[in-house]
Amino acid sequence: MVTGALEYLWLVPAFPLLGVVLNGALALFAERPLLLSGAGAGGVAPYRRAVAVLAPAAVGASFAAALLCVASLAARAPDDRLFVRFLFPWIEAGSFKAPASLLLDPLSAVMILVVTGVGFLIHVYSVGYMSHERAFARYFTYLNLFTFSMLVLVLADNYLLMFVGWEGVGLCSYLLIGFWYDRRSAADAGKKAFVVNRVGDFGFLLAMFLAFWTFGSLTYTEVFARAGGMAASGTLTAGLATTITLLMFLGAVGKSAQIPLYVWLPDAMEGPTPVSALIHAATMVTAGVYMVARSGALFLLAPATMTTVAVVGAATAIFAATIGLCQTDIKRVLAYSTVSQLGYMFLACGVGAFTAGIFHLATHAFFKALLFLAAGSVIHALSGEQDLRKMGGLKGRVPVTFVTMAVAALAIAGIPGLSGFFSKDEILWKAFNAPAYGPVLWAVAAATAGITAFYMFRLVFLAFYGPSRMDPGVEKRVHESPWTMTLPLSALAVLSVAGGWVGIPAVLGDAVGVPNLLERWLSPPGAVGAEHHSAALELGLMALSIGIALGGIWLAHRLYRARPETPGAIAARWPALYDAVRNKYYVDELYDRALVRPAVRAAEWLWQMFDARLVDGIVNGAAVLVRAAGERVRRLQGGIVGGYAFSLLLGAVLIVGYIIYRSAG
Amino acid sequence: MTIGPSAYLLLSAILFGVGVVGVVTRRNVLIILMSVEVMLNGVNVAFVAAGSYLGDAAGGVFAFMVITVAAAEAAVGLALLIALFRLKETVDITELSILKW
Amino acid sequence: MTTGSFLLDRHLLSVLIALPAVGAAGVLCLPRERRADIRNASFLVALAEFLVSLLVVARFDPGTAAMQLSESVPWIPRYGIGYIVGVDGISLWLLMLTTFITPIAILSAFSAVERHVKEFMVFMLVLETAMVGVFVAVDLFLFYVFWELVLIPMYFLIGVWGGERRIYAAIKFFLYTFVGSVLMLVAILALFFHHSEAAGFYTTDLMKLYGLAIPLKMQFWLFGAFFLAFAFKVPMFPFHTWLPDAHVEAPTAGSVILAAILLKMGAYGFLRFSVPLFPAAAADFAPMIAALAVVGIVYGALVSMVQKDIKKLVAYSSVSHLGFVMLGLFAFNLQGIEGGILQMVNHGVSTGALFLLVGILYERRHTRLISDFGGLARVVPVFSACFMIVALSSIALPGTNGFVGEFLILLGAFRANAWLTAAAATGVVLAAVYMLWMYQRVMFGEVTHEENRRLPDMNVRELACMLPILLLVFWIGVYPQPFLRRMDATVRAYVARYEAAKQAALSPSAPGETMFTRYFGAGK
Amino acid sequence: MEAFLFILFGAIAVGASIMVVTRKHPLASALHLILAMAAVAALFVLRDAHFLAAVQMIVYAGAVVVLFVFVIMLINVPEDRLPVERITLFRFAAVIAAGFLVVEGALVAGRFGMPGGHVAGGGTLEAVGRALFTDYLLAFEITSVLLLAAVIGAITLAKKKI
Repeated sequence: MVTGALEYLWLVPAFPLLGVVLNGALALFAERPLLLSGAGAGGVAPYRRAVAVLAPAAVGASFAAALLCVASLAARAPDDRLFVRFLFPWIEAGSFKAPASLLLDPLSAVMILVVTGVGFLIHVYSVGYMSHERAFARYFTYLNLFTFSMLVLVLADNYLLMFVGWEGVGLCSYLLIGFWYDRRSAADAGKKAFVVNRVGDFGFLLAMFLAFWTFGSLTYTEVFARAGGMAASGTLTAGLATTITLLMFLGAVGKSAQIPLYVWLPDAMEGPTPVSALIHAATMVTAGVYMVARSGALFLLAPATMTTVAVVGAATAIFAATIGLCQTDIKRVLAYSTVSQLGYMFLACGVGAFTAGIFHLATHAFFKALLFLAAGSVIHALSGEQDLRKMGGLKGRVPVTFVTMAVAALAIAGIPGLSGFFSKDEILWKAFNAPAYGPVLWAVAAATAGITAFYMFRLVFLAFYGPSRMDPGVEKRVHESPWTMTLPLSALAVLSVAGGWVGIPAVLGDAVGVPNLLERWLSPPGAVGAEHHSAALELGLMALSIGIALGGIWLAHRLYRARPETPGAIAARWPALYDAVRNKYYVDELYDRALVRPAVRAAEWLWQMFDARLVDGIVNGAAVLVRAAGERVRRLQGGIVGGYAFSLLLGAVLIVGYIIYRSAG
Repeated sequence: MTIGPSAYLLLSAILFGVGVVGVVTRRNVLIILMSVEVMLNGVNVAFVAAGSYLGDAAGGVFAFMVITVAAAEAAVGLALLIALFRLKETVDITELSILKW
Repeated sequence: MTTGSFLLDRHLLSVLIALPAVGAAGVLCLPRERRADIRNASFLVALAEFLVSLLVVARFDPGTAAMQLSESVPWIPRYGIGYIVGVDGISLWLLMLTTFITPIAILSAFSAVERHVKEFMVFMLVLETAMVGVFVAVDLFLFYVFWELVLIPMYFLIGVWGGERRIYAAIKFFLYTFVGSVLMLVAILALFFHHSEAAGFYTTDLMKLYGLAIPLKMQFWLFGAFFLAFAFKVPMFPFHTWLPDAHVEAPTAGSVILAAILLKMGAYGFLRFSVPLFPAAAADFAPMIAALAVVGIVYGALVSMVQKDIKKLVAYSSVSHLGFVMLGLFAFNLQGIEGGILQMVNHGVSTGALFLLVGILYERRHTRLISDFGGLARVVPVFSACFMIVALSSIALPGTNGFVGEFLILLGAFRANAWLTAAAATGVVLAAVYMLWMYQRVMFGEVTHEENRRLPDMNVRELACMLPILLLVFWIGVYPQPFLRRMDATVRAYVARYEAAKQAALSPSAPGETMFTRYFGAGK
Repeated sequence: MEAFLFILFGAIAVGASIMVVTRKHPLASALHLILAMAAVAALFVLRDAHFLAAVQMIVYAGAVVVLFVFVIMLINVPEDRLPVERITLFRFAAVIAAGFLVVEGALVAGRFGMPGGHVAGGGTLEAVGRALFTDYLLAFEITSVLLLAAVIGAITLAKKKI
């Protein structure tokens, strides 16, 4: 029934693109005149209803198409699950060929389902959340464009086309972070995101150049096939492979906000909350993980890179988690949590557990999107208040939001049975078995898990429990969100719970008779179940990590429920440490002082000194010289006839003298 | 003692040189013009001497032409002088520098 | 067969050269007061030129590397000077760029130029003739004539219709380029006489000169002379300082033409003359030129970042972009050169559009200082959307034209010199910084100046200027194949010929010989 | 005999020329100029160029110098308003340079030896006349045009109101 669906794979990105065109047209022709005329958003203009239907429908249709395609792919034999659809030639120059063609394999199948699925829910949510927004159509144009770019990113069959999506999502991120461009901080954040991402792209670009001149192609299948062959024959040295993969990883670090390029992500919270959920939690920021997983065959050839990936991932995980401890802005807590969780995914990739990385990517997409959307719901209920210190006691006022958020918090904390538990535990276990620094990596990751549980429940307790600390004006207007928002919340809550069941680790799954579906789906045929260490060790570590997570929750309860005065006391006791954490370890300030300002100053200097003084100085100096010489020479031409006559005489003397000299000699 | 062409040519050079000194050093326009006549005379001596020693009439013809030119030059030069004198009330060539840029 | 179709069939390129000049003569006959007619007539002439030039693309055969649509008429036969014109894959798109941009530039000047409309339009049309001539000339002498002819109208465009310091800028522009031109003339003469000594007859036919084997030392000096001429024009760092002044002072249409086409003449000169004529010297100079190009990329980007005047910012960004072009051309491989040529077109389109947009702002507010704007996105949404697209094209976002060119350039250059390319790629990051920062300060935030609150958005004429450009931005970005395909054969043959000539010239030299011993060591 | 006359008239010519150049008042110069012309005319006679000697006297002494004197009288610059001549470094250099020119002329002159045998009659009336109206006819005619131009020029320039 569905076998023919693959031929229509192009529809998956095409639907959102259509949405871009239609919504863009509406934004241009229906919304712009309204906004320019200064009419308020009060009256519901008919075009808004059209947008509210069109935009989610485009992504929904895309999701449906994706489902059909994936089903069709699944119907194929496991070793035949690779579908490439050539659309049109894009850039061709000599031996270089980068076509626009789409590739669907198990990995991209997972990705498109996550992107379109979560994307659809967030589109629906946005209809409610942005209902008071004036630039409604513009928002959805950007959001559709983002979905399109993300789909191009994951469906590309070569690195260059992936780069198109890669930069495309970066652009949408820029546009959406700066959506409220009237606010200076929003515009700044957008620019920062784009520029920091570009630093990563710089690495990605160089990686592509090096890869092309090494392998003669940028198409995944060809690159991986040739890489394997070349490594076997020794023409691909470890150094070369390491360089290529490290440069790629630089790109991933930029996009996925890892140390040292994570600084843009917390600022990106200036954007509307659904944007944070979609772009800065569920999809775009995971593009780096996807890229590393996609290039797994290459990365495995470069052990040094793998170690780097793992170390960077682990370091980012714990570093960002500690910053998350003291943030007071609800979205910023979640942002640092995202950075931290992305670190987990890289840790997984770095230890060779790409499947675990992708697994966590998917579950994280569910629960982190849910967290953001729930936070958005809270913010919506509080008329835009984002400060945790001005919340409290919301449990009964926004029940659906509370329940869903609690589910998500439990999931991210790693409570057994929820999705986060399975994916995180998989990573921990794989990290423990890593070829290098296994136990150290495990310890760091486990500690991070504890911190994560702590700050997530700190958030939950501060927002939903205790006495209300809301402004009275705000408190009066607290209301549960409309169904367009709560419905996606509920759907994501279900996914946050159940999403992990596709990847139940073998040690548990075997007991209850559920296979690790995801691993089977993603792994090349025959690779499953190759390794089996001690089941007892695995179970023991699992129990330990559960204990750590529970400990984190208990600590949060103790500090923020039982004795709300303790955090202040702790802060007062170690002010330096507290300030450092609160100020995000001053990394932004460091970058500003060490990179941004010197660059601007150097540029000023170059311009003023080099251009204006040196080069123009030489040029104008030459002009002045000519003019001065002219002044001198001019005096000879001063109209004094005697002078002219004398020159004539002198000339005659010299010429005759020369003739005599010549004829004599 | 016979007089060869070189003697005439030497005389010619001396006359020319004296004329040149006048043209270059004097400030009185009238005297400059007369010095020019002296130079032309020196040239004429050379032409005539050369023509006569070589038995070629061309020397004479050239001297004739030079005299004609000298007459024309004197006429135009003096006319200019009068015009300038009317304008500036001077015959000092150093003050005639209106062509100066 | 009618005369018209005969001309179009047999003398298409000559028609292209002559049409604007004839049009200029026609415009000259119009009475001075009928300014609307003068404007319309000039625009129609330029538009007709563009439509005729489409025939060139239609007739162009992508399968061959040879000069196409050639015409050859002896001009001064005694010295072998001929009127020889033709197009190949290198000049085709530059020619098209010229005919594409000129009508847009003329259209943009409809309201901006109020004084001496007739003279302005005549100069624009004469300029077009000269530019078309530069790109189709296949005879050195003819090329030189057109090359110099370009200077004159441009000098007046800057000097008469420019800003406050227009005289300074015009003279600076003229002198800079003229110094180069004079050196080039000397080199052309040296080449000319060398050919007559070697081959026994005079000629300035480029195709014949290509076959000439030039001694290494002579190549060095001639390449140097040509290098200066073209480097001034490109402009390469550190010969670029005329550019910001010229751009800032020039009227909008002049800036557009200057950026879009005149700068390309320099890069085109390298491609058409310097490298094929002096392959060995080109090979030896290549690392130095590539290094200068990279310095230009980074330098231009850094200096752009701190500009306060939008137009100056765009001007410095041109230095950066042209650095990319040069880097690509001197990679001497297919990707680099095709990327370089495409990037020339891209830069013409994008930077031309940026100047148009700045001009639109200037017409409304009579200032170009970034600090005088802010929050425009709310006031003039269509304008800011156009600006955004063009800015993104300028910073080479995939999907826009800039990316295809820049990617191919860097890809090609990476093979020639990986480290330099890595340095050049930082320009990609810096481009995002200066463009977006400027965009943010102009478009985002609150409206900071009351007089900006009532700015009118783009009108129909301005949209008509921008739409073709936007179309091209996306076309080249999404489907560049029609453009690349027509370069392919020419560039392939070009690279092959370069390699062969380089081998032939350098093979007798001893191994381990450096550039300096080769050119300055004791000659045999 | 010829040598004596040559030296005599040559010395007069040079001496008178020096006087022309060095006199303060132009009238004195003009009178010395007549003397120099006459001496040169005598030298022409010495070289058998009688016609040219006559022309020299008639045209130069009779016309040109008279014209000079006329002009001197006409503008009549008072003695005290004549330009003051100073000896400057520049003038000194000019004299030196002129001296070099003379030396060079002497060097050139020294190269000419006596042609083989004295051929006379180069400057006679008949020879000059024949040459003028045959070989140099065009030049002669152009001379007349030159004179016409000079006449017109002189009149135009000297007119009070142009």
